[in-house]
Amino acid sequence: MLVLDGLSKRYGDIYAVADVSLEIPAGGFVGIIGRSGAGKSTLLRMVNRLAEPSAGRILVDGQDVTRLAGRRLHCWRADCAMIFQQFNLVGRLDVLTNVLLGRLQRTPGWRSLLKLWTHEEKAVALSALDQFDIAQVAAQRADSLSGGQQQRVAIARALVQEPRIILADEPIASLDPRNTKTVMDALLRINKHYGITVLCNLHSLDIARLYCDRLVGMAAGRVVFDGAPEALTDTVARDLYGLEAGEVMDAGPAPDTLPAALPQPVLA
Amino acid sequence: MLVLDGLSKRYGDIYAVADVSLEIPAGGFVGIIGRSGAGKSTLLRMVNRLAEPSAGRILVDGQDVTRLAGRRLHCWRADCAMIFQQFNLVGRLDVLTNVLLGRLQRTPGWRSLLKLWTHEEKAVALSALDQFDIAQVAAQRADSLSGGQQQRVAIARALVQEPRIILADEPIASLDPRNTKTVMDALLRINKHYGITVLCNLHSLDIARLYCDRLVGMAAGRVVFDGAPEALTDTVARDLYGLEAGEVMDAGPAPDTLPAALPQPVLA
Amino acid sequence: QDWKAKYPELVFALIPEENASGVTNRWTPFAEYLSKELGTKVTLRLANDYAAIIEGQRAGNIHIAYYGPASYARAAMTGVKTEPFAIEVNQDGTKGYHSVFYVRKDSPFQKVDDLKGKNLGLVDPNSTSGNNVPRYALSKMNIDPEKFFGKVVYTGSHENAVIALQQGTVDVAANWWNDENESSLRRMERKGMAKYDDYRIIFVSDLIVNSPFAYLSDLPDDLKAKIRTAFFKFAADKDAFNQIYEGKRQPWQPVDHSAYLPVVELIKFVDELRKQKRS
Amino acid sequence: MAPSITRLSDTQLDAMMRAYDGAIAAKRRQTILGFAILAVAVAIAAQVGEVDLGKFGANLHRFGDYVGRLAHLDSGAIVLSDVGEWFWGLRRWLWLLGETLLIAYMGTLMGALGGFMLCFFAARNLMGSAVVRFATKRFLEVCRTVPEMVFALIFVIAFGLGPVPGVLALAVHSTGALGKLFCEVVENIDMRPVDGVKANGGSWVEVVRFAALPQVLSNFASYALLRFEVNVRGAAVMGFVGAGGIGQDLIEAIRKFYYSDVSALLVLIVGTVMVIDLATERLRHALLGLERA
Amino acid sequence: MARRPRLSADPTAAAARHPALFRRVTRARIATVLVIAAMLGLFALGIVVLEFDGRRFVQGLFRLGEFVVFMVPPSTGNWATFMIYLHALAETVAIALLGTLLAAVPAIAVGFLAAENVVPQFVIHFLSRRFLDTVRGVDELIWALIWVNVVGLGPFAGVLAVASANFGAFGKLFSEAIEAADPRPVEGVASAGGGRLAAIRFGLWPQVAPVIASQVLYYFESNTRSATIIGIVGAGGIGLHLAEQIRTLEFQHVSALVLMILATVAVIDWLSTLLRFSIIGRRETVG
Ligand SMILES: Nc1ncnc2c1ncn2[C@@H]1O[C@H](COP(=O)(O)OP(=O)(O)OP(=O)(O)O)[C@@H](O)[C@H]1O
Ligand SMILES: Nc1ncnc2c1ncn2[C@@H]1O[C@H](COP(=O)(O)OP(=O)(O)OP(=O)(O)O)[C@@H](O)[C@H]1O
Ligand SMILES: [Mg+2]
Ligand SMILES: [Mg+2]
Repeated sequence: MLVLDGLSKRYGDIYAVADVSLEIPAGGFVGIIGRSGAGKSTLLRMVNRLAEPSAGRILVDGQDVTRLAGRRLHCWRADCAMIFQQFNLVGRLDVLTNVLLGRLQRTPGWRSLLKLWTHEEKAVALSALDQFDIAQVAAQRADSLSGGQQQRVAIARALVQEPRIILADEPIASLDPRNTKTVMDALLRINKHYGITVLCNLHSLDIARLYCDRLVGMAAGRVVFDGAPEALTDTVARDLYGLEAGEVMDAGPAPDTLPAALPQPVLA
Repeated sequence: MLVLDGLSKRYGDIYAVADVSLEIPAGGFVGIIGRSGAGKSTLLRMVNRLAEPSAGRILVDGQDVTRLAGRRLHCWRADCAMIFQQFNLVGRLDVLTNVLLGRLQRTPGWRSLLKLWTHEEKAVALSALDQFDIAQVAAQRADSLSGGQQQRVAIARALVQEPRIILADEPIASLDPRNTKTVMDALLRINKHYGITVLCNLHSLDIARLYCDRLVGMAAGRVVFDGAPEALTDTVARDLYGLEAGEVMDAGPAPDTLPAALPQPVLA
Repeated sequence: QDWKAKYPELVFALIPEENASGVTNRWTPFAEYLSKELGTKVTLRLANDYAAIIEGQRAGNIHIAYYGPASYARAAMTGVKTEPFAIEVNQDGTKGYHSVFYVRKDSPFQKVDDLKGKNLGLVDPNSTSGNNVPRYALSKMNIDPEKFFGKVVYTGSHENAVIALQQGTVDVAANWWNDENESSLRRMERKGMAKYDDYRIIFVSDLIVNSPFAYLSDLPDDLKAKIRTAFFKFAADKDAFNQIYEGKRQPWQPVDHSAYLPVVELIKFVDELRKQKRS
Repeated sequence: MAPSITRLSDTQLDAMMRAYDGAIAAKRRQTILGFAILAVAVAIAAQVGEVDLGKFGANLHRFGDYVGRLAHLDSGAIVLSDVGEWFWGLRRWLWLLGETLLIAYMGTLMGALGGFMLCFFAARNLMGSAVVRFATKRFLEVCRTVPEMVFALIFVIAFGLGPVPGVLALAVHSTGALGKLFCEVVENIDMRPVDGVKANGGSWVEVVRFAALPQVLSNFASYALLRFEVNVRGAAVMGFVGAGGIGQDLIEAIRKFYYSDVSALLVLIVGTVMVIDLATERLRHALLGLERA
Repeated sequence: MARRPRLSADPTAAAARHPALFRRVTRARIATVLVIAAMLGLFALGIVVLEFDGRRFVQGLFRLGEFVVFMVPPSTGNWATFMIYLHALAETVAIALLGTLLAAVPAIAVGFLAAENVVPQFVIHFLSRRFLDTVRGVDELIWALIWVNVVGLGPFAGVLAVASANFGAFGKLFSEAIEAADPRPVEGVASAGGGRLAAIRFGLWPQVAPVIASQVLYYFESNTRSATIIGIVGAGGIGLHLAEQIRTLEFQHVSALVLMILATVAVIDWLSTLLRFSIIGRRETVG
């Protein structure tokens, strides 16, 4: 059970997240949707304490995560894997090492510091990479990969962490349909098999509807929708994204109808 | 008329792009699709000479772009605006200045180097930002923006360039549905109204089908499909992405049917 | 006078003496006095390295310079057109100081000859009293230090030489010595770093001529005369003069190049040593 | 006017323009104020520094005087005419150079290790505790502010004459200098990998090892090698502790006006500097592009 | 809460498929070990050649304490001396400021010339780097003598000597900072049709400015505290007093002077932090 209680984050005068309260039972697959800049990334970053909340508490099974420090904070972070929107790989290390960083909490310090991973660990990391079709680039430097490859490395890293919660910040933004499916399937599988909670920022409503048990809609830092995917009617979605009535979700109007609907261009 | 003639790019032993030949008439809206790592980004980067082709030529209206240098190369680059997958903004400059960089070719050097933009230039840049709903962050530093905001800044920069060709590398990867629509509509508008050629890497087949006149499918650096969107049948698409028969495009299977269809799990 | 137009500013440059502090404060009044007396601006410059003063005088930028004896000789030998006109005089009327060899008091050594195979501590290759004079003196005794002594080490400073002796790194150390009351060892004793009576002097060198004041040779004669007059007039004023030297010196006396011929000899000897090194 | 952009009306723009200009103005004012202060400071400094451009221009031709003298042997011939005579002390000098390199190496290595261990504690973006940061910074300042000479003297009294006190003085000073430079490199790193490793549950040491270190290694190497170079040239301390070295021979030659020796030694030292610089370049590129393929 | 997933995989199968990744002995690892061994070997050689003596070292450590006693309490004797020192310090700061700036401005230009990612022509950046090496290799004392020839003794010669001695180091450091910059913003500017100047101004400059600022400030600090060169050319300054007091063994003065310089250095350091963080922006720290 993950409880967010009145969580806020302020940058200067702007509230990136404002007074968010949520209860997320263990084993849920929660999609967080909302416009760009709504505060979705900031919310996830607060859950694993990469951003310090300006106000509010985060409770996990009754324990206050906002109070953790030192070794117990590291353990909590290892328990909730984060997949970053911008991947946050270490560009100058090779891909396999990047994935193995997910094992830091489970490896004695001296061994990891010398990069002396066991065969067992390397095998796990490689099979995670293999699962996403990128085992062949394991020895390359992370910053020489294509965008989608980097994103998959980040996901593999999160999986080898063996977390209790996964926080995924647009994990499929740079992926093609096939990889989108592979990644979402993997998240769904570990969610269903092991009851691991997944919190996932998503831009594609179709994907969100397909995979999530529950959707949370954010706007300007606040929660404005919270319910089952079915409850997210087109009207609600239009409100959330500020779309005009009649506009189709996840797609623009058919090309031939479009030019008429254009705003007035100024020609010069 | 943009002609790619036997274009290749090699990194070490790997061909990122291998022997690509294409003819793109002026005013086309071409979508480039393909799996992650297929070489889409590399292809676009070669067109505006950010990556030097290992072999082949690029002809624009009969002129060989691969031979350009100095001032004429800069003019060519100003003529073909690029929207990068990773945005490539100057993080330490404010948003408006980032957009105004699109005007470099049109501003006398001494004025731009001193950042002395005219009122008119700023007005254009602000309008472009406003079109994508981010005029309010104009004074913020680019690296403090959310992912989607950065992407829109990059698009605004491309538009103020008044290009003849737009090269867009996954311009909507980090965008929510509404912004996706805004951006694709804007690209479509300038394509239709002004006959500006658009080359656009896309991951979403639905979007690609909706907006593009023509689709080019790439796999392992080669062109494996080239035709009208209608010609991209599910069978062809499945081949392109290596999906299994029966799998729906742009979405995973419904959650309840899923666990059965899992690939071999690494998780045991 | 036409030289006033030609020399709107005269530069008077000093090197800090090896063994005194507060040089600027002590000399500033004198520079002001010179300005008044000569009727032209006199700028006081203190340079930490005499090479800079030699170069400056060579370029004609320094009109009056206070040199050490060896640095004056070096300037004269390398073709700087400079002329000494006044010399410092010690309290007891002598015009020089000495280089000495110290040994530890409890050691058996009584003269240099006893030290065969022992270690000699010099100061640094540029030091007059800590290197050049001792070597010159040894060569007069027909001693080649490199062969005679077990090891010859440069200790880096006069104080370091004493410390090295104290610690037994060397058995004999060269050092400067004015008289019973003024030497680096006395100074260290005052700081509590060493005891004067723990050491014995086994050799005292010939007199090393004191520091001269020298002006550019091609200054106009009347200007030179005026400078000389100003200097000696000042030296006659006991109070002002004692402020510069804290009462440790008698008034300056006139001097000319001939007084420095022995030092030039010494410098020539030092240059010879360099030529020997090559063979 | 860009055709593809719908220009907003001036009334709409007005508010935005004002908001933007307002936000920028604050920063611009700060910048202008900064430059104004700097200009005043420079003007005052020029006064104190007795800057006299007229004299500079009039006498600039003398720039070559000294250099010209360096190019001649005692006999008056140009140095290149008799290279054997010019480099008469080559064997001794090479020996000294080797010794100096060894001393500088020891001092730099110890200093670099010291600076390396301390810099992460002084970096604002990695060390949360202000107390630790403050203490580390002040310690580094003491290390580099107390003159090498003073350390040398202390170490001479403690350890006796010879290279040892020199090496230690160099090490202490290098620790202070490198610690500060390293610390600023660390403060400049990209923080995303840091977030990444933190999110994996990495401890502080692991964050440093896996997120910071790969980003800073090339810079560290180049600073350390620059320091090495400085230490090779740093004659003063070595002379002071009686360890000699090539630098002291150079100073001696300068002070005794053995012009051709000065130029010969300079050639050796400049050559050494070039070799070190080339090595730095290779090392840095290797670290920057570590298996880029 | 939830069951924890257990990951497991068959190492032998994985090793069979990716033998290169499972090799314990790799080229990189051998190289690392060899380099470290060589460095340690050289260090050991140094210990032998330079006659490090462990016993004396330990004894010496005890004697260190005695010495410090000479230095306390720090004192300048009287107020007048203190004011003189303060004045000399101000003078030194002024000269160091001017010298550092005078070195930095041309060094920025040469730094760009010497950076491989700005000037790809090998000859140009090779020559500019060797030029910088030469400037750096020439001893400070020689620079001082050269400038004394031109402008005579005095602070101006000090400014010029400081500038020439720093120029070589700046050029090298700047060019290396430029080479280490992130290429993506530069690509962004180039793709918008910016010329080389624009790419430097907008793509590189914002990235390297904080690095350059911190290096300039560091050298400013360094020139202030080790101002021997200023003393050599007769510009006075705190360095001269310090050298004098060390030579005459006035240790209380030495420690007082050091404290004064320390305070100045701390102020410069504080300014430097302020300036740098106003350029890079503040960021949260690792908790
Ligand atoms: N470090 C920061 N400094 C200042 N403002 C910030 C910072 N980080 C985020 N913000 C602001 O907080 C708001 C929320 O940002 P956040 O990254 O959480 O949005 P998001 O919902 O993830 O958007 P996207 O879908 O585009 O990634 C934005 O307006 C952003 O500009
Ligand atoms: N600088 C580089 N060095 C080495 N390999 C590279 C480099 N840049 C790209 N590659 C390789 O070239 C291939 C094509 O990369 P590219 O970025 O063009 O893919 P993409 O089609 O854009 O993929 P994505 O959809 O994931 O962005 C990839 O296998 C990538 O690893
Ligand atoms: Mg986000
Ligand atoms: Mg790509």
